[in-house]
Amino acid sequence: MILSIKYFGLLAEITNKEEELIDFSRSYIWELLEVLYIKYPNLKNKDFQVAQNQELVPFETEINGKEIVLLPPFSGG
Amino acid sequence: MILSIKYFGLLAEITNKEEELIDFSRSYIWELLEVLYIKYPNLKNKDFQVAQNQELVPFETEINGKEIVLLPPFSGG
Amino acid sequence: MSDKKIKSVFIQGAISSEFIGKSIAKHQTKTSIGAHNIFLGQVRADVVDGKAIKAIEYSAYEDMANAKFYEIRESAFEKFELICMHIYHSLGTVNAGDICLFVFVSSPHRKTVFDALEFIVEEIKAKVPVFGKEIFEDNSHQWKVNN
Amino acid sequence: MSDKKIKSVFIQGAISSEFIGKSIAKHQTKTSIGAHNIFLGQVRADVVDGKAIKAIEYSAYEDMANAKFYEIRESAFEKFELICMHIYHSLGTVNAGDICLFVFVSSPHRKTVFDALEFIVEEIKAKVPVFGKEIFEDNSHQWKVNN
Repeated sequence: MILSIKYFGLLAEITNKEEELIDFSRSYIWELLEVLYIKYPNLKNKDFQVAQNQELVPFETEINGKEIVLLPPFSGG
Repeated sequence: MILSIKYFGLLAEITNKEEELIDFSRSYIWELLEVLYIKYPNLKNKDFQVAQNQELVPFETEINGKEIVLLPPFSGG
Repeated sequence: MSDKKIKSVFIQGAISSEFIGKSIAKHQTKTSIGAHNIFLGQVRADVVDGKAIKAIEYSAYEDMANAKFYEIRESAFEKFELICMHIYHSLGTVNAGDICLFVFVSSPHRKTVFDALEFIVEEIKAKVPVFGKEIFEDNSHQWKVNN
Repeated sequence: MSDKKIKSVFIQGAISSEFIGKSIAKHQTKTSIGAHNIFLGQVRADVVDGKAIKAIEYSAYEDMANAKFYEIRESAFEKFELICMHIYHSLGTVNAGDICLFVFVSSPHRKTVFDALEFIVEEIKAKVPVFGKEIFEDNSHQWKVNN
Protein backbone atom coordinates (compact mmCIF):
# COMPACT_ATOMS: atom_id res chain seq x y z
CA MET A 1 0.00 0.00 0.00
CA ILE A 2 1.00 3.64 -0.48
CA LEU A 3 1.25 5.45 2.84
CA SER A 4 1.53 9.15 3.35
CA ILE A 5 4.00 9.89 6.16
CA LYS A 6 4.02 13.30 7.84
CA TYR A 7 6.74 14.81 10.02
CA PHE A 8 6.50 17.76 12.40
CA GLY A 9 8.92 20.04 14.21
CA LEU A 10 12.34 18.59 14.90
CA LEU A 11 11.43 15.41 12.99
CA ALA A 12 10.78 17.40 9.81
CA GLU A 13 14.23 18.91 10.23
CA ILE A 14 15.82 15.45 10.49
CA THR A 15 14.00 14.04 7.45
CA ASN A 16 14.26 17.39 5.65
CA LYS A 17 10.63 17.04 4.58
CA GLU A 18 7.15 17.51 5.98
CA GLU A 19 5.51 14.72 4.05
CA GLU A 20 6.38 11.83 1.76
CA LEU A 21 4.75 8.82 0.14
CA ILE A 22 6.14 5.38 0.95
CA ASP A 23 5.20 2.10 -0.69
CA PHE A 24 4.91 -0.25 2.28
CA SER A 25 4.17 -3.98 2.23
CA ARG A 26 4.10 -4.93 5.94
CA SER A 27 1.41 -4.39 8.63
CA TYR A 28 2.54 -2.69 11.80
CA ILE A 29 3.69 0.78 12.87
CA TRP A 30 6.91 -0.66 14.27
CA GLU A 31 7.67 -2.27 10.92
CA LEU A 32 7.19 1.08 9.21
CA LEU A 33 9.53 2.67 11.74
CA GLU A 34 12.21 0.07 10.91
CA VAL A 35 12.04 1.30 7.32
CA LEU A 36 12.22 4.94 8.38
CA TYR A 37 15.15 4.31 10.74
CA ILE A 38 17.16 2.93 7.83
CA LYS A 39 16.25 5.93 5.70
CA TYR A 40 16.81 8.47 8.52
CA PRO A 41 19.21 7.01 11.11
CA ASN A 42 18.94 10.17 13.27
CA LEU A 43 15.26 9.46 13.91
CA LYS A 44 16.18 6.47 16.02
CA ASN A 45 17.30 8.27 19.16
CA LYS A 46 14.57 10.91 19.06
CA ASP A 47 11.57 11.11 21.37
CA PHE A 48 8.40 10.95 19.26
CA GLN A 49 4.89 9.52 19.11
CA VAL A 50 2.92 8.17 16.18
CA ALA A 51 -0.62 9.18 15.22
CA GLN A 52 -2.99 7.23 13.01
CA ASN A 53 -6.48 8.56 12.24
CA GLN A 54 -5.68 11.61 14.41
CA GLU A 55 -5.08 9.52 17.53
CA LEU A 56 -1.82 8.58 19.17
CA VAL A 57 -1.24 4.82 18.87
CA PRO A 58 1.32 2.36 20.30
CA PHE A 59 4.02 1.17 17.89
CA GLU A 60 2.47 -2.35 18.06
CA THR A 61 -0.67 -1.06 16.31
CA GLU A 62 -1.65 -2.41 12.92
CA ILE A 63 -1.72 0.19 10.17
CA ASN A 64 -5.27 0.74 8.94
CA GLY A 65 -5.17 4.27 7.57
CA LYS A 66 -3.43 5.97 4.68
CA GLU A 67 -1.70 8.61 6.76
CA ILE A 68 0.86 8.00 9.50
CA VAL A 69 2.14 11.01 11.41
CA LEU A 70 5.34 11.30 13.47
CA LEU A 71 5.00 13.86 16.27
CA PRO A 72 7.78 15.17 18.53
CA PRO A 73 6.92 16.16 22.13
CA PHE A 74 4.04 18.67 22.21
CA SER A 75 4.95 22.18 23.23
CA GLY A 76 1.84 24.27 22.78
CA GLY A 77 0.87 27.24 24.92
CA MET B 1 -14.17 58.81 76.67
CA ILE B 2 -15.81 59.88 73.41
CA LEU B 3 -15.93 57.01 70.91
CA SER B 4 -16.75 57.25 67.24
CA ILE B 5 -18.93 54.30 66.21
CA LYS B 6 -19.30 53.41 62.52
CA TYR B 7 -21.93 51.16 60.92
CA PHE B 8 -21.87 49.55 57.48
CA GLY B 9 -24.37 47.89 55.18
CA LEU B 10 -27.38 46.34 56.86
CA LEU B 11 -26.23 47.66 60.26
CA ALA B 12 -26.34 51.25 59.01
CA GLU B 13 -29.93 50.60 57.93
CA ILE B 14 -30.85 49.34 61.41
CA THR B 15 -29.23 52.26 63.23
CA ASN B 16 -30.30 54.65 60.48
CA LYS B 17 -26.84 56.24 60.58
CA GLU B 18 -23.33 55.55 59.34
CA GLU B 19 -21.50 57.11 62.25
CA GLU B 20 -22.16 58.55 65.69
CA LEU B 21 -20.26 59.74 68.76
CA ILE B 22 -20.94 57.99 72.06
CA ASP B 23 -19.70 59.04 75.49
CA PHE B 24 -18.63 55.73 77.01
CA SER B 25 -17.26 55.10 80.52
CA ARG B 26 -16.54 51.33 80.54
CA SER B 27 -13.64 49.31 79.02
CA TYR B 28 -14.63 46.41 76.77
CA ILE B 29 -16.18 45.95 73.34
CA TRP B 30 -18.92 43.76 74.82
CA GLU B 31 -19.84 46.50 77.28
CA LEU B 32 -20.15 48.95 74.40
CA LEU B 33 -22.37 46.47 72.58
CA GLU B 34 -24.65 46.27 75.63
CA VAL B 35 -25.17 50.02 75.29
CA LEU B 36 -25.83 49.73 71.55
CA TYR B 37 -28.28 46.83 71.98
CA ILE B 38 -30.38 49.02 74.27
CA LYS B 39 -30.29 51.85 71.76
CA TYR B 40 -30.90 49.58 68.73
CA PRO B 41 -32.66 46.37 69.83
CA ASN B 42 -32.64 45.02 66.25
CA LEU B 43 -28.84 44.86 66.28
CA LYS B 44 -28.94 42.04 68.80
CA ASN B 45 -29.93 39.22 66.46
CA LYS B 46 -27.72 40.33 63.58
CA ASP B 47 -24.52 38.65 62.44
CA PHE B 48 -21.67 41.15 62.66
CA GLN B 49 -18.02 41.60 63.60
CA VAL B 50 -16.24 44.46 65.32
CA ALA B 51 -13.09 46.19 64.12
CA GLN B 52 -10.73 48.33 66.19
CA ASN B 53 -7.65 49.91 64.59
CA GLN B 54 -8.67 48.34 61.27
CA GLU B 55 -8.48 44.80 62.64
CA LEU B 56 -11.30 42.46 63.60
CA VAL B 57 -11.27 41.87 67.37
CA PRO B 58 -13.15 39.54 69.73
CA PHE B 59 -15.89 41.11 71.82
CA GLU B 60 -13.77 40.49 74.96
CA THR B 61 -11.15 42.97 73.71
CA GLU B 62 -10.43 46.12 75.70
CA ILE B 63 -11.16 49.32 73.83
CA ASN B 64 -7.96 51.23 73.11
CA GLY B 65 -8.83 53.28 70.04
CA LYS B 66 -11.20 56.13 69.34
CA GLU B 67 -13.07 54.39 66.52
CA ILE B 68 -15.09 51.19 66.81
CA VAL B 69 -16.61 49.78 63.62
CA LEU B 70 -19.51 47.33 63.29
CA LEU B 71 -19.24 45.24 60.12
CA PRO B 72 -21.87 42.89 58.68
CA PRO B 73 -20.72 39.77 56.76
CA PHE B 74 -18.33 40.72 53.95
CA SER B 75 -19.68 40.33 50.43
CA GLY B 76 -17.04 41.71 48.10
CA GLY B 77 -16.29 40.44 44.63
CA MET C 1 10.65 44.08 37.68
CA SER C 2 8.03 43.50 40.38
CA ASP C 3 5.72 46.46 40.94
CA LYS C 4 4.98 46.05 44.60
CA LYS C 5 4.09 49.64 45.36
CA ILE C 6 0.61 50.29 46.75
CA LYS C 7 -1.97 51.39 44.22
CA SER C 8 -5.58 52.28 44.79
CA VAL C 9 -7.71 49.19 44.57
CA PHE C 10 -11.15 50.80 44.41
CA ILE C 11 -12.66 52.05 41.18
CA GLN C 12 -15.90 54.04 41.08
CA GLY C 13 -18.50 52.02 39.15
CA ALA C 14 -17.96 49.07 36.82
CA ILE C 15 -14.56 47.92 35.57
CA SER C 16 -14.57 48.19 31.75
CA SER C 17 -13.32 45.56 29.31
CA GLU C 18 -11.14 48.30 27.73
CA PHE C 19 -9.44 48.87 31.07
CA ILE C 20 -8.74 45.14 31.33
CA GLY C 21 -7.43 44.99 27.75
CA LYS C 22 -5.08 47.92 28.38
CA SER C 23 -3.89 46.37 31.61
CA ILE C 24 -2.94 43.20 29.68
CA ALA C 25 -1.16 45.27 26.99
CA LYS C 26 1.04 46.97 29.62
CA HIS C 27 2.59 43.60 30.50
CA GLN C 28 3.92 42.84 27.05
CA THR C 29 7.22 44.58 27.73
CA LYS C 30 7.84 42.25 30.67
CA THR C 31 9.40 39.37 28.80
CA SER C 32 10.15 37.22 31.84
CA ILE C 33 6.39 36.59 32.14
CA GLY C 34 5.20 33.28 30.68
CA ALA C 35 1.71 33.06 32.16
CA HIS C 36 -1.05 35.43 33.20
CA ASN C 37 -4.18 34.47 35.08
CA ILE C 38 -7.12 36.83 35.40
CA PHE C 39 -10.21 36.54 37.57
CA LEU C 40 -13.24 38.69 36.82
CA GLY C 41 -16.27 38.91 39.09
CA GLN C 42 -19.42 39.86 37.18
CA VAL C 43 -22.76 40.95 38.69
CA ARG C 44 -25.38 38.23 38.16
CA ALA C 45 -29.05 39.05 37.49
CA ASP C 46 -30.21 36.44 40.02
CA VAL C 47 -33.96 36.13 40.45
CA VAL C 48 -35.27 36.14 44.04
CA ASP C 49 -39.02 35.77 44.64
CA GLY C 50 -39.69 36.59 41.02
CA LYS C 51 -37.61 39.77 40.94
CA ALA C 52 -34.27 40.04 39.11
CA ILE C 53 -31.27 41.86 40.52
CA LYS C 54 -30.51 44.83 38.27
CA ALA C 55 -27.41 46.14 40.05
CA ILE C 56 -25.21 45.92 43.12
CA GLU C 57 -24.22 49.01 45.08
CA TYR C 58 -20.85 48.40 46.73
CA SER C 59 -19.68 50.16 49.87
CA ALA C 60 -16.57 49.48 51.94
CA TYR C 61 -14.88 50.33 55.17
CA GLU C 62 -12.17 51.78 52.98
CA ASP C 63 -9.32 52.28 55.45
CA MET C 64 -9.46 48.70 56.63
CA ALA C 65 -10.16 47.39 53.11
CA ASN C 66 -7.05 49.05 51.69
CA ALA C 67 -4.98 47.72 54.58
CA LYS C 68 -6.32 44.20 53.94
CA PHE C 69 -5.71 44.43 50.18
CA TYR C 70 -2.15 45.42 51.00
CA GLU C 71 -1.69 42.47 53.38
CA ILE C 72 -3.10 40.06 50.80
CA ARG C 73 -0.76 41.50 48.17
CA GLU C 74 2.29 41.15 50.42
CA SER C 75 1.49 37.60 51.44
CA ALA C 76 0.86 36.59 47.80
CA PHE C 77 4.27 37.95 46.77
CA GLU C 78 5.81 36.06 49.69
CA LYS C 79 4.08 32.73 48.95
CA PHE C 80 4.31 32.71 45.14
CA GLU C 81 6.96 33.59 42.54
CA LEU C 82 4.96 36.43 41.00
CA ILE C 83 6.24 39.14 38.69
CA CYS C 84 3.10 41.30 38.79
CA MET C 85 -0.16 41.45 40.68
CA HIS C 86 -3.08 43.86 40.33
CA ILE C 87 -6.39 44.03 42.16
CA TYR C 88 -9.30 46.34 41.34
CA HIS C 89 -12.69 46.36 43.09
CA SER C 90 -15.70 48.50 42.29
CA LEU C 91 -17.39 50.90 44.68
CA GLY C 92 -20.84 52.38 43.99
CA THR C 93 -23.27 50.99 41.45
CA VAL C 94 -22.40 48.12 39.10
CA ASN C 95 -25.16 46.87 36.78
CA ALA C 96 -25.90 43.21 36.15
CA GLY C 97 -23.50 41.93 33.46
CA ASP C 98 -20.79 44.40 34.43
CA ILE C 99 -17.51 43.59 36.15
CA CYS C 100 -16.92 44.45 39.82
CA LEU C 101 -13.68 42.60 40.62
CA PHE C 102 -10.52 42.24 38.52
CA VAL C 103 -7.55 40.27 39.85
CA PHE C 104 -4.53 39.83 37.58
CA VAL C 105 -1.38 37.82 38.37
CA SER C 106 1.67 37.14 36.21
CA SER C 107 4.57 34.76 36.65
CA PRO C 108 7.18 32.93 34.59
CA HIS C 109 5.17 29.69 35.01
CA ARG C 110 1.56 28.62 34.78
CA LYS C 111 1.29 26.55 37.96
CA THR C 112 2.26 29.59 40.01
CA VAL C 113 -0.47 31.80 38.58
CA PHE C 114 -3.21 29.20 39.13
CA ASP C 115 -2.32 28.80 42.80
CA ALA C 116 -1.76 32.50 43.40
CA LEU C 117 -4.98 33.69 41.76
CA GLU C 118 -7.22 31.33 43.71
CA PHE C 119 -5.45 32.24 46.97
CA ILE C 120 -5.90 35.97 46.34
CA VAL C 121 -9.57 35.78 45.32
CA GLU C 122 -10.46 33.65 48.36
CA GLU C 123 -8.57 36.02 50.66
CA ILE C 124 -10.41 39.02 49.23
CA LYS C 125 -13.79 37.33 49.71
CA ALA C 126 -12.95 36.38 53.32
CA LYS C 127 -10.98 39.33 54.67
CA VAL C 128 -11.87 42.58 52.91
CA PRO C 129 -14.77 44.60 54.39
CA VAL C 130 -16.80 45.28 51.24
CA PHE C 131 -20.59 45.14 51.25
CA GLY C 132 -22.93 44.60 48.32
CA LYS C 133 -26.48 45.93 48.30
CA GLU C 134 -28.43 44.01 45.67
CA ILE C 135 -30.98 46.26 43.97
CA PHE C 136 -34.00 44.64 42.32
CA GLU C 137 -35.92 45.88 39.30
CA ASP C 138 -38.56 47.46 41.57
CA ASN C 139 -35.81 49.24 43.58
CA SER C 140 -36.31 47.07 46.64
CA HIS C 141 -33.07 45.55 47.90
CA GLN C 142 -31.34 42.84 49.90
CA TRP C 143 -27.80 42.54 51.26
CA LYS C 144 -25.49 40.23 49.34
CA VAL C 145 -24.09 37.21 51.17
CA ASN C 146 -20.95 35.45 49.87
CA ASN C 147 -20.66 31.68 49.90
CA MET D 1 -27.02 30.19 26.72
CA SER D 2 -23.99 27.91 26.28
CA ASP D 3 -22.15 28.40 23.00
CA LYS D 4 -20.87 24.91 22.43
CA LYS D 5 -20.50 25.11 18.66
CA ILE D 6 -17.04 24.49 17.24
CA LYS D 7 -15.03 27.58 16.44
CA SER D 8 -11.60 27.83 14.94
CA VAL D 9 -9.01 27.72 17.68
CA PHE D 10 -5.95 28.78 15.70
CA ILE D 11 -5.10 32.41 15.07
CA GLN D 12 -2.28 33.49 12.75
CA GLY D 13 0.35 35.34 14.81
CA ALA D 14 -0.02 36.88 18.28
CA ILE D 15 -3.32 37.26 20.14
CA SER D 16 -3.85 40.98 20.78
CA SER D 17 -4.96 42.56 24.04
CA GLU D 18 -7.76 44.30 22.10
CA PHE D 19 -9.08 40.93 20.97
CA ILE D 20 -9.09 39.75 24.58
CA GLY D 21 -10.83 42.95 25.76
CA LYS D 22 -13.52 42.58 23.09
CA SER D 23 -14.00 38.93 23.99
CA ILE D 24 -14.65 39.95 27.61
CA ALA D 25 -17.10 42.67 26.51
CA LYS D 26 -19.18 40.14 24.54
CA HIS D 27 -20.02 38.31 27.77
CA GLN D 28 -21.65 41.25 29.51
CA THR D 29 -25.06 40.41 28.11
CA LYS D 30 -24.86 36.98 29.74
CA THR D 31 -26.17 37.89 33.17
CA SER D 32 -26.13 34.38 34.62
CA ILE D 33 -22.32 34.59 34.65
CA GLY D 34 -20.80 35.48 38.01
CA ALA D 35 -17.17 34.59 37.42
CA HIS D 36 -14.73 34.56 34.51
CA ASN D 37 -11.26 33.07 34.57
CA ILE D 38 -8.74 33.78 31.83
CA PHE D 39 -5.38 32.15 31.17
CA LEU D 40 -2.89 33.84 28.89
CA GLY D 41 0.33 32.22 27.73
CA GLN D 42 3.00 34.79 26.85
CA VAL D 43 6.28 34.13 25.01
CA ARG D 44 9.22 34.52 27.40
CA ALA D 45 12.59 35.95 26.29
CA ASP D 46 14.49 33.15 28.04
CA VAL D 47 18.27 33.30 27.73
CA VAL D 48 20.03 30.06 26.71
CA ASP D 49 23.84 30.03 26.43
CA GLY D 50 23.86 33.82 26.40
CA LYS D 51 21.28 34.23 23.64
CA ALA D 52 17.75 35.49 24.25
CA ILE D 53 14.69 34.01 22.56
CA LYS D 54 13.15 36.68 20.34
CA ALA D 55 10.12 34.73 19.06
CA ILE D 56 8.44 31.35 18.84
CA GLU D 57 7.21 29.96 15.54
CA TYR D 58 4.26 27.68 16.18
CA SER D 59 3.23 24.84 13.90
CA ALA D 60 0.60 22.18 14.48
CA TYR D 61 -0.79 18.95 13.12
CA GLU D 62 -3.95 20.92 12.60
CA ASP D 63 -6.49 18.18 11.92
CA MET D 64 -5.59 16.30 15.07
CA ALA D 65 -5.17 19.50 17.06
CA ASN D 66 -8.65 20.71 16.21
CA ALA D 67 -10.07 17.29 17.09
CA LYS D 68 -8.25 17.39 20.45
CA PHE D 69 -9.40 20.94 21.20
CA TYR D 70 -12.94 19.77 20.51
CA GLU D 71 -12.57 16.77 22.86
CA ILE D 72 -11.13 18.97 25.60
CA ARG D 73 -14.01 21.41 25.15
CA GLU D 74 -16.63 18.66 25.36
CA SER D 75 -15.11 17.06 28.42
CA ALA D 76 -14.82 20.45 30.17
CA PHE D 77 -18.51 21.15 29.57
CA GLU D 78 -19.29 17.68 30.88
CA LYS D 79 -17.17 17.98 34.04
CA PHE D 80 -17.90 21.60 34.99
CA GLU D 81 -20.98 23.83 35.12
CA LEU D 82 -19.73 26.26 32.50
CA ILE D 83 -21.72 28.85 30.60
CA CYS D 84 -19.01 29.74 28.09
CA MET D 85 -15.61 28.53 27.06
CA HIS D 86 -13.21 29.86 24.45
CA ILE D 87 -9.76 28.70 23.38
CA TYR D 88 -7.41 30.47 20.97
CA HIS D 89 -3.88 29.37 20.09
CA SER D 90 -1.40 31.10 17.82
CA LEU D 91 0.18 29.60 14.71
CA GLY D 92 3.20 31.18 13.01
CA THR D 93 5.49 33.74 14.62
CA VAL D 94 4.78 35.22 18.06
CA ASN D 95 7.38 37.65 19.43
CA ALA D 96 8.63 37.60 23.03
CA GLY D 97 6.14 39.50 25.20
CA ASP D 98 3.20 38.63 22.95
CA ILE D 99 0.37 36.26 23.77
CA CYS D 100 0.15 32.82 22.14
CA LEU D 101 -2.61 31.10 24.17
CA PHE D 102 -5.92 32.51 25.43
CA VAL D 103 -8.30 30.30 27.40
CA PHE D 104 -11.49 31.88 28.77
CA VAL D 105 -14.12 30.16 30.93
CA SER D 106 -17.27 31.58 32.51
CA SER D 107 -19.64 30.15 35.10
CA PRO D 108 -22.14 31.31 37.69
CA HIS D 109 -19.60 30.55 40.44
CA ARG D 110 -15.89 31.15 41.02
CA LYS D 111 -14.87 27.68 42.24
CA THR D 112 -16.06 26.21 38.96
CA VAL D 113 -13.96 28.51 36.80
CA PHE D 114 -10.77 27.90 38.80
CA ASP D 115 -11.09 24.13 38.44
CA ALA D 116 -12.17 24.25 34.81
CA LEU D 117 -9.45 26.62 33.62
CA GLU D 118 -6.60 24.63 35.13
CA PHE D 119 -8.05 21.39 33.72
CA ILE D 120 -8.32 22.86 30.22
CA VAL D 121 -4.84 24.42 30.16
CA GLU D 122 -3.20 21.20 31.38
CA GLU D 123 -5.15 19.17 28.81
CA ILE D 124 -4.03 21.50 26.01
CA LYS D 125 -0.39 21.24 27.07
CA ALA D 126 -0.57 17.45 27.24
CA LYS D 127 -2.82 16.45 24.35
CA VAL D 128 -2.71 18.97 21.51
CA PRO D 129 -0.02 18.47 18.83
CA VAL D 130 1.42 21.98 18.66
CA PHE D 131 5.14 22.59 18.27
CA GLY D 132 7.13 25.68 19.18
CA LYS D 133 10.38 26.58 17.44
CA GLU D 134 12.24 29.02 19.66
CA ILE D 135 14.13 31.58 17.55
CA PHE D 136 17.13 33.33 19.11
CA GLU D 137 18.40 36.84 18.36
CA ASP D 138 21.03 35.42 15.97
CA ASN D 139 18.30 33.42 14.14
CA SER D 140 19.57 30.09 15.44
CA HIS D 141 16.81 28.00 17.02
CA GLN D 142 15.86 25.20 19.39
CA TRP D 143 12.63 23.25 19.82
CA LYS D 144 10.49 24.19 22.81
CA VAL D 145 9.89 21.56 25.47
CA ASN D 146 6.96 21.88 27.89
CA ASN D 147 7.33 21.02 31.53
